[in-house]
Amino acid sequence: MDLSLEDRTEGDRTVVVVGGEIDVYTAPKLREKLIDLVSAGNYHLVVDMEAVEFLDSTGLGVLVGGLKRVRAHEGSLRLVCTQERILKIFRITGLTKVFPIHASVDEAVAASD
Amino acid sequence: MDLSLEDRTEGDRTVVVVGGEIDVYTAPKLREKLIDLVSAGNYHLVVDMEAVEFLDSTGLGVLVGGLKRVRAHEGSLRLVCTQERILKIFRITGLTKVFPIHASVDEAVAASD
Amino acid sequence: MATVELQLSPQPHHVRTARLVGVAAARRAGLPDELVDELRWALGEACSRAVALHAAHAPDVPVRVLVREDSTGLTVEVIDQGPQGPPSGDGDLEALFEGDEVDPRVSLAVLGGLVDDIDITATAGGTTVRLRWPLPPRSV
Amino acid sequence: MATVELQLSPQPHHVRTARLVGVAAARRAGLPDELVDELRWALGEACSRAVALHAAHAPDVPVRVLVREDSTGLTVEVIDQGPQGPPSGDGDLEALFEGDEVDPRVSLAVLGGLVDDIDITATAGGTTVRLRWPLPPRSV
Ligand SMILES: Nc1ncnc2c1ncn2[C@@H]1O[C@H](COP(=O)(O)OP(=O)(O)O)[C@@H](O)[C@H]1O
Ligand SMILES: Nc1ncnc2c1ncn2[C@@H]1O[C@H](COP(=O)(O)OP(=O)(O)O)[C@@H](O)[C@H]1O
Repeated sequence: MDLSLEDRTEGDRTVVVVGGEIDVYTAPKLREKLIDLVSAGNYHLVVDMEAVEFLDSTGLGVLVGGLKRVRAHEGSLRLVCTQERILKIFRITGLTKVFPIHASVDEAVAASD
Repeated sequence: MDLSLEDRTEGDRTVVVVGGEIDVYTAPKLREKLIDLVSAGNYHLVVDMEAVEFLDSTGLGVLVGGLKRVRAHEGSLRLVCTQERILKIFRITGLTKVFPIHASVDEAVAASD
Repeated sequence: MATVELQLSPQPHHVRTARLVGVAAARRAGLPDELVDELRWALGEACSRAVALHAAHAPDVPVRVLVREDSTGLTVEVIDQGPQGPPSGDGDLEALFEGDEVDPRVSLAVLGGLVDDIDITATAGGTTVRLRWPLPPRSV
Repeated sequence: MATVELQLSPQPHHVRTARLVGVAAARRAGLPDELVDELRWALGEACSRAVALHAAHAPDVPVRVLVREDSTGLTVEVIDQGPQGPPSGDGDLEALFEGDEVDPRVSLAVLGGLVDDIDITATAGGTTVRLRWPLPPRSV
């Protein structure tokens, strides 16, 4: 029900596994996590959204904010998502054109920038 | 979370096992069950409250109503309860003087009227 | 100051919604588990009483439930517009169980026994049951 | 007619309370699971938007959430007293993500995409988002 956040390194990518609900209440935690990772020099992020059960526009804003931060360092932010409802939200908001979206973490990690 | 009701016969007693929440929403189901049992000739009831997670005054009213019904047939209604919160409610309302309360179904079934 | 107000049409199932909201607020406020359970029980009893009174006497008027968290603690108010019965008294409670309907005074007696900090006051057109729990100091 | 009204002070955690109440009402009303989830999602989005607007512009005014069940279906209204932005439009949505704050229009776009039966109207001092779902016929 709450937000869970875990991260690990795969090659030169940092995979952030997000679970639970990203809403106006929990989004600040995700924002902080992304800021911390970028501050620590992780500029190539893969955000795994497969265990996300809720995502509102505040959450979208945090993801866009993360993207801007890695881009400032020539980095990348890729999403892993196959959930139809979430894909729909990215589509509605035009963000499918902004984020590379992958069907698995392996695919995202293997993708070249 | 909801109310569960099961009954079985032990000798000349009918044991009703109640679980979940007895509130203004579910109490009518318990009332109906007690009425059905009495209508079918079960005048010696043992109501096992050990799995009850909530009981409000509507529920108390239904138990008192059941007691009146079995008494009209020279019957009995015994309660099985060791939960402190529920015992407290019976004490506050003076109902410990009205219902025989037992620590186990065996004890209640063995009790003589 | 975090407040939630619920206005519930007097249907029995809404008593569960009120419990649900009360429990969520209490947990979030950091009330210890045992007291969360006490709150759930007392809020449920107070709402049962209010919903039953409204259903009988003011079916079109919502029952109001207020949950307020401030530095001094957690306050729950259940505000009804039902007839104001005589105070609970500690007379012959058994006599209050007449027919299948429970006298609302039983409810007030139960509440008084469950919660230490309780206020029952006559308010405009009805009764307000106010329940309070202190909150443990927080590190926020 | 079963109605619940919630009045929430504009704190982020109240958005969860609203989802909780909405989901409980939807389940009880017999909305199919898939639509319960749609309601949870849309109600959450609408409340996020309203709470953020109030927190910025009307911190002392509660956000109102209405859940009404009648023979025609389940209606959810989220009523805010925030500034009325221009309608969502389908222009350059990407430009709406400026800084870390999300333009409330993103929220309306998401809502429009999630729910078929949606009405967004300017009301006294703010905006009302009305969402509706038909209910399957019941045997009650
Ligand atoms: N879906 C629901 N709809 C209405 N009320 C509910 C629902 N789920 C739980 N409740 C009520 O909320 C109260 C707290 O529930 P509890 O079981 O403690 O919550 P949880 O299981 O989420 O920890 C209970 O009195 C219960 O009746
Ligand atoms: N204790 C709680 N406090 C606040 N919100 C909650 C709580 N439990 C669940 N929710 C919210 O209610 C919504 C529905 O929860 P859900 O997980 O579907 O309920 P359940 O697990 O009881 O079936 C979710 O969006 C969740 O954030």
